[in-house]
Amino acid sequence: MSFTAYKDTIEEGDFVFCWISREIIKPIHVKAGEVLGTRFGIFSHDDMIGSLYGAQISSAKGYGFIHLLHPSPELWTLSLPHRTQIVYTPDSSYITQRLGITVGTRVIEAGTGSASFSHSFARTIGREGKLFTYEFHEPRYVEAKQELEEHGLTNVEITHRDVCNGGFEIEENGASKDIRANAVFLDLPSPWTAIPNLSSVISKDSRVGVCCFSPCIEQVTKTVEALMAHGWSSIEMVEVSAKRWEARKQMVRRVDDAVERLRDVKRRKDAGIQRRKDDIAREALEGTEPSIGDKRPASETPQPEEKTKETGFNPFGKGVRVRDGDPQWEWINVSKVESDIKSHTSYLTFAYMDPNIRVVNPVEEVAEIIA
Amino acid sequence: MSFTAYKDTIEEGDFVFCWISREIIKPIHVKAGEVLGTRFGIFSHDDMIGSLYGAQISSAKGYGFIHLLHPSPELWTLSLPHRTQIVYTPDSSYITQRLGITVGTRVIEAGTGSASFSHSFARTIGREGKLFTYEFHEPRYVEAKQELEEHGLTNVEITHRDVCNGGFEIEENGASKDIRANAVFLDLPSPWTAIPNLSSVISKDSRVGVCCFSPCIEQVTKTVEALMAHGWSSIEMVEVSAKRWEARKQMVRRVDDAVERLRDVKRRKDAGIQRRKDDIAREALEGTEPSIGDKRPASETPQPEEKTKETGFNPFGKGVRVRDGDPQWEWINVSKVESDIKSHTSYLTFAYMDPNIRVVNPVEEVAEIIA
Amino acid sequence: DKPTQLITRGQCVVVRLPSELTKMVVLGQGKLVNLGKFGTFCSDEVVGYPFGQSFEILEDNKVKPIGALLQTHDEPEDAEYDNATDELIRNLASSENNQQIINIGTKIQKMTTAEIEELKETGGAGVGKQIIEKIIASHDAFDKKTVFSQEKYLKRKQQKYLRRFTIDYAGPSQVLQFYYQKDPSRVLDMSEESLGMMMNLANVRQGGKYLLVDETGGVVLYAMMERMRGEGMIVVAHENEHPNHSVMAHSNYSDELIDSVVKPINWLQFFDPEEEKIGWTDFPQDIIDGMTGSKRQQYYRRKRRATDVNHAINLVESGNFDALIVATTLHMPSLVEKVLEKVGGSRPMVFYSQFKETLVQTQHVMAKDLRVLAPTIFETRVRPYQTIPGRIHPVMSMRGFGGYLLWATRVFPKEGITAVGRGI
Amino acid sequence: DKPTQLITRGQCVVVRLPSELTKMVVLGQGKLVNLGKFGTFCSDEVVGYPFGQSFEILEDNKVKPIGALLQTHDEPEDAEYDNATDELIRNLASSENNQQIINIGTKIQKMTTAEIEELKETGGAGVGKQIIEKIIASHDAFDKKTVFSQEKYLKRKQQKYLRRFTIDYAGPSQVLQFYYQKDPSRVLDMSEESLGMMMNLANVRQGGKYLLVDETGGVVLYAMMERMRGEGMIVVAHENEHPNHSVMAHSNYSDELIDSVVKPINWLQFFDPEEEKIGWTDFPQDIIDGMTGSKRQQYYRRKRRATDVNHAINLVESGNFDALIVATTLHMPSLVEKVLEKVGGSRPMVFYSQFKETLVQTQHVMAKDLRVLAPTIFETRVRPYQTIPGRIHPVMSMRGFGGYLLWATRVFPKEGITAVGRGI
Repeated sequence: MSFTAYKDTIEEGDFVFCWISREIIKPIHVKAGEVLGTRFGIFSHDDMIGSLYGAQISSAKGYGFIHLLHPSPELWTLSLPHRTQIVYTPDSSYITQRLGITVGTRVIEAGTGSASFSHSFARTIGREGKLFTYEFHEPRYVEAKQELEEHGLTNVEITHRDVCNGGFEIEENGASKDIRANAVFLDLPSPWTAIPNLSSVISKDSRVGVCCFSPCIEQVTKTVEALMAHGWSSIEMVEVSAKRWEARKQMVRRVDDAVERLRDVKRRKDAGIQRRKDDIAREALEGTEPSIGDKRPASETPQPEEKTKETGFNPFGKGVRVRDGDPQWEWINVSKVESDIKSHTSYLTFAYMDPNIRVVNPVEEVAEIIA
Repeated sequence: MSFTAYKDTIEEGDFVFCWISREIIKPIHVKAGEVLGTRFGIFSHDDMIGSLYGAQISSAKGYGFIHLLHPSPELWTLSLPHRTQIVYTPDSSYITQRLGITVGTRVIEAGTGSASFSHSFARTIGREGKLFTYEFHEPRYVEAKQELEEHGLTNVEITHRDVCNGGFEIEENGASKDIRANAVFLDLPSPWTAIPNLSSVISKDSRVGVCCFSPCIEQVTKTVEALMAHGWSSIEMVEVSAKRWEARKQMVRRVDDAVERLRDVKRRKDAGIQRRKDDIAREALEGTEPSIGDKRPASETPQPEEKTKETGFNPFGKGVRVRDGDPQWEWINVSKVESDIKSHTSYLTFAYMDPNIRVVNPVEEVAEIIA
Repeated sequence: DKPTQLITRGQCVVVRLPSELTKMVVLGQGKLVNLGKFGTFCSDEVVGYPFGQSFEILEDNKVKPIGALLQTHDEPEDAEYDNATDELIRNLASSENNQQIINIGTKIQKMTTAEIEELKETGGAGVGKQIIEKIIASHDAFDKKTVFSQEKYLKRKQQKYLRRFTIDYAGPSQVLQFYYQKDPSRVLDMSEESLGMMMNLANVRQGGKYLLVDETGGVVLYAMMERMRGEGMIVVAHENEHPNHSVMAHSNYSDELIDSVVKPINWLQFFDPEEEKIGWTDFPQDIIDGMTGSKRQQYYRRKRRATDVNHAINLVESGNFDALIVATTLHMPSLVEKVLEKVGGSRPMVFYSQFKETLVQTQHVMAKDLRVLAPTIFETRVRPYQTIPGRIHPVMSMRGFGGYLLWATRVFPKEGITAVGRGI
Repeated sequence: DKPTQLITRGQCVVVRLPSELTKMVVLGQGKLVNLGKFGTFCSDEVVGYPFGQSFEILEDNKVKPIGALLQTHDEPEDAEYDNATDELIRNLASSENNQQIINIGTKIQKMTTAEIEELKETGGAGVGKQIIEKIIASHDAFDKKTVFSQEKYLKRKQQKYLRRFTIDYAGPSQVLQFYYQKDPSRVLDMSEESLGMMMNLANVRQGGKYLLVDETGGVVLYAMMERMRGEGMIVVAHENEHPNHSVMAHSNYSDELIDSVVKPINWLQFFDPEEEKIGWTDFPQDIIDGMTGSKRQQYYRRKRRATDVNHAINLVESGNFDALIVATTLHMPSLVEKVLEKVGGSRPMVFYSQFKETLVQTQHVMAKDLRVLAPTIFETRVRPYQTIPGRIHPVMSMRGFGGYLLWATRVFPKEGITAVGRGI
C-alpha cells in the first residue's frame, strides 16, 4: 500500500527504507521489539513506530544516525544490490515518457528481472492501468511475486513463463485473458523470438508502442529485422546516458600571490644566508666563499619546509588542511562528474504498431520512382 | 613552407588565412594589387604585405575588419567547406596520440579525402617522418596533390590508387618502394578489403598500429573480423565525441524581488482603483459596486504593461534590453553547449601488429580449460 | 475522459511533415489546414483514424491514408528489402561504385526551380511524386550513384516535395518537442528525457498533491496532469499576476478539469498569506436576487476568485506537499530555503535548470541544510541512431541542449545533530 | 635517440598485468621485477623483444613469450572463433540456456582459498592455469553456463590468477594512463584524448618555442618533448623553487637532452626579470685554477645556474612564443591577461582545466580582450567498446573525468576598434 500513496507517520507493520548512506538503503518491515543493525549502530524498531517518515533517528547508543524514508519505486531501485538486473531511472523514466505510459495504460513487461521497473510501471499506470509481467527464471519469479504482493501492487499480474517459446497469452477459466496492451517492454536476451508472439495480446483499437532493451548492437539488428517483419513501424533505436555531478569548490589561487610567496621565500632565505654570513664573519673565516661571482645565493639549500609553513607568506594554505569553501580563502563553484560513470546500460529500440493503419504498398512506389 | 614553421611578417606570395568569422576562414595567396571581397568589405592584399601575422586590418572603406592568420593544420581544417569529408581535430588528435605518431613516424593514410588529416600528420611526423597517402577519386587526388605541393609538405607522398584492389605498394624505378609504415589510418568505405594488402608495406621490426574510421557499426564488425583474420591484435573500437561550450551569464533573480514586484504592481493597481473610486464618488453614483464582498480589486483589469514597465519596481529589467553581464544586475557564470553538436563522426577501430611476436596458440589452452 | 486513441473533431493534434517539422492544429469542423508547400487538407478528412496515421493529400483538400510518411527501403512490407541490403553491402565492399559518385549539386540537376513551381501549381494527386520522378529523370548522375546515396537523395527530395503528413496525439512529449524545435529557450531547453525523469523522480501519480514552479509555459504542468489524469492537486507558484500555462491550450483537457486540479498562487500570496487572503462574506440571497444580470455575474466572479485564492493559500499554509517540482530561472538557492518547509517528510524535491551551474550553487546550499537528504545532480541525454540494418550509426548531428536535474529528499533532522556522516 | 621499438636494458617500461593495472619498471641488469600475485621475473629475460610483447612467467624468474595477455575467443588464430560465435548466437536466440544459469558466487565454488594459496605456493610453470582449471573443475554449474557467461567467468579468473604480463613502451599516453589509474588528481584528471588534442591545437612540432605551465607532474611536458624529439625550446613557468617534472624520470630522455630543451622559470623571475636576473662575471682563469676541487665545482654550478636563469628570463623577455600551453590550478583569468603578451601573433593558446567553470570564467575575460581571437571551450571524450563481433557494446562503466580545453588565437587589434563583429 505504501508504494501507492504517501502516509506521514510510521506504524507497526509499515514498510520503511532505512537510509544508512548513499550506497546502503535497507528496506525493512517495522515490528515492535526488533532492531536493525548497521555499521552506524543498532536502531530499535520501537523508536521508528510513531516517527514521521523522513525523520532522522539515533542509534541505541546515541551516536549513529539514519533517516527513515517512505517507499517509492525510485528508492526501491536504489536499494537493490547492484549485481541484480536493474533498469535504472534514466532509462525507465524515458521509456515511460516516450511510450506515453500514464494512468490507465495496459503494459506488458518481459522479463520481470529485479522488478524495479515493475514498481515504476505500477505507480504510473494507477488503479485503472494493468501491468502484465513475465519472468521465466523460477526463483526470480517466486521472489518477485512475493515482493509485488507484499508491496501491495494490485495492478500487477506476474506470470512464470518463457515468452519466447510460450507467448504472452494467459488462460483464465479455460479462456484467454483480454490483455489488450498499449505498451510493451521487452528486456530479454532474444526479443526477436518474442516479437512474433505479441500480435494476439496487443490492443486492436489503438496505437501500441514497444521498447526492446538489449546490451549488444547485434541484438538490435535482429530486433529491428523482426519488428519490420511483423508490421511494426517508426523504428528507432536510441541510447540513454546519464551522469551524476557533484558540487565542489575550487580555490582561487592568483598568480600575484604565487609571486609574493616566491618573493617571501627568497627574502627569508636571504635572511638565513645573511645570518649564516654573520656567523661566518664572527668566526673570522676568509669570507669569499658565499659570494663567488653570484650576487644571490643558490637555492641548493632551501629552508626546511615546516619552517616555511609556520612563518612564511602562505596564500594558498599549502600544507594545511583546508576545508572546501573555508571563508579565509576565495573559491569558485565547480562541478565534477562521479568518478565511475555507467557508460552503457542497453540500447533501447522503439517501434509502433497501429492495427487500424491502412497500408498502401510503398515498395511499388519506390520501385517506380527509382526505375 | 608556412605549414612547417612560423614566420612573423606577411610577404608577397605568402599563404594567409583571412579570419572573417567563426564560420568563414578564407585561405589566400597574397599578391600585390589583388583584393579580397567579403561581406565585411573589400580588403587589399597590399595592406596585408608587411603586416604581422595575427594583425587585424580594416577594409578599404575602413569599417569592416578581418584578422590575418598564419597557416596551421587546425585552421586549415576549420577553413574547409563542411560538405567535404573531414576528419576533425578531436578525432585526428586522438588517433595521433593513441598511435604514438611523432617525429619520424612513417604513416599510411587512405583515402586522402580533403587532406585535412594529411596536413596534421605532416606537421607531427616532421622532416624525418613520411606520410604515404592514397586517394582513389581522381578529381580529389588532383586537388589534394596540388594543395600538398603548394603548402610545401615535402614529407608527404600522394598516390592515385584504389588500395582495396591495388594495394599500397609503390613502384619506383622498377622496384617496390620501402614503405615500412609504423602507423596506418584507413578512412575507406570497406577497410576490410584493404587490410589484407597491408602486410607487405608495414614495418617488419616494430609494433605497427592501425586505425580504421567507419561511420556504420556493421563496417566495424567486418573490419574487426578482417583484422583478426590477418593477425592484428589488441583490437578495440572507440568513439570520440567532442562538444563546444559557450560562456554565458545568467541573471540572479531572487524570489524576494519577485515578491516586491508583485507588491508594487498591487500597490499601483490599488492606487488606480482608489482614483477610479474617487472619480465615481465625485460623480455621486451609488458606490457599492467596487467593493462587493471583496476588500481588494479583482485582477481582471490589469494596468497596461507599458505603464508597469515605465513606472514600476522592475528588479529584473523586464521588457528592457539587458546586456549579459550588465553591472546593474547580479549575474552568475554559466555555460551552454553549442546548439547543434556533431553527435557522431565515425567509429575508430584500433589494432596492433608486431611481426616479431612469437605466438603460442592460445586456442588450445582455452579449449583444454573449458573441456 | 479526453480521447487519446482516435483522432476526434475539435481536438488539438500534432501534424508531422516529411521535413520532420511539426505543427499544432485544432481540427475544427470543416476547417482547412494549410501545410504550406506540403498542401492543404480538410480537418474532417482525418477524423476517426487512429493517432499515428499518415496521409497523402489528394485533390480538393481530400486525403488518403498511407502506410508511412516517407518511402524508404525500411518499410515493413518491403519484400525487396533484403536484396537492397545485400546490394548495399556489395556496394560498400567494392569501392568502385563510389568512385563514380560525383557531388550532387544544383549544377547537375537539370530541372529548374521554375519547372518545379509550375508542376506544384498544376497540383493534384501525386504531384510530389511527379516532381521527384522528374527531378530524378533529369538528374544525369542518378544511375551512377550507389543505392546508399540514391536513398539519401530520395529521402531529401521527398522531405522537400511529398504532399504527406502524419497526425500524432498531442501529448506532453509531442508538445514539448514542438516548442523545443521552434525555440528551445521557451521550454528552458528541456529535453523529453529530462521531463520524463522529473516525473519519475518526483513520484508523480494519481491523487498526489504537488507544489510546482513552471516556467516552461506549462509543459511540466501538462506532463503532471497526464500522469494524474484529473485526480489530485497541483499548486502552481508564479511571479506574475497570472501563471503562464499557454501550453495547456493544446492539452485537450477541459477548463473545468484544469481548474479542479491546478491552483495558481503568486509569490506574494505564498509568502504573505495573511495579508493576501481575500475576506469574503456571502450576500444575503434576497440582495443577490435583486441584482441586475451583470452585477450578479460580477458578484459570482468575485466570490469565485476569493474562494480560489484563499483555497490556494490554505493549501500552501497546510503544506505537506507530496513533491516540490521546480523549473525556473529564479535564483534557486534562495528559493529552496524558503519553500522547502512546505514539503512533506521523505517527499522528493526535483529542480530543473538549463544550466548546471545553477544547480551546483543550489547543491552547495542544500549540502549544509539538515532538512535536505542526498541532493544529487543528474544529466540525462538520449542519442538517437539511424536505425537501418546494415547502416546503423548514431545520428550525425543533433541539438545539444537538454538541461539538468537536482533531486533531493525532504527530511526532519534530529535536534542537535551536525551534518557529519549524514551521507550527503 | 632513445629506443622506441625494442625493449632495452636500463629502460623504463610499462608492465601491463592481466588485472588491467599497469606498473612502471626500470629494467636494470639482472634486476628482479616483483608483480605480486602475478609472480616475479628477471629484467634480462625481456630485453630484445619488441614493445607490446606478452610473457608468461616460468620457474626461476624466467619467462616465455606468448601471443596475448588473456585467453579469449577473440584471438586472431582462433580457428574455432566462428563456431564459438555461432554457438553464442544460438544461445542468445534460445532463452532456455539462460534459464539454467544460476548466480555465480562463492557458495557454489568448492575450491577453498586455502587450496588456491597452496597451489600458488607450489608455484612453477602454468600455476595460474592449474588454479583456473581446478576452480572450473570444482565449479558445479560451469557446464550449465552459456558460452557467454563461461567466457566472462574465465576472463575474471584469468585476471586474478594468470602469471602473465605485457611490456609496453612508456610513452606519454602510457605514463598518463598509469598516473590516471593510480590517482587522477595527480594529472588534473587529464584524459589521453585531452592531452592529444592539446598537442594538436597548440600546433606542437619539431623546432617550436613554447611557453608551458604544467601541473600534471610533467605529463604535458613529456608529450611535447615526444612531439619535438629534442628540437626546440620549452620554457616552463612554475610557482615553486623548482618545477615538478617527476614524470620525466620515466621518459628515457637523457638529462642533457632535457636540459637543452626545457628551461624552467618561476613566476617571480617571469614577472620581475630585472630584479631576478643573476649578475655574473667570470672569474679570471688563474683564480679558477687556484680553487680547490669542491670550490671549483661550486663555482661552475653557480655559473651554470646564472646562465640558465638568465637564459630563461631572456627567452621570456623576447617573447614571441609559438604557443602558450597551460594546465594549472592557478586562477586562469588573471594569469591570461599577464602572460598573453608573450605569445607571438596568430599563435595558439591552449588552456586545460579539470573544471569547465574555470575555463568559462576565462572565456568571459578573453571575450572582452581584443588581443584574443575566437576563444572556444572544448570537451572531448573517448568511449571504448567491448569489441567482440556478435557482442559489441560500449563498455558498461568507465572513469568519467577527462578535463576541458580552451583554445584561442593571439592577435593584434587594430587601434581604435571595438569588440563588435570580431567573430568571438
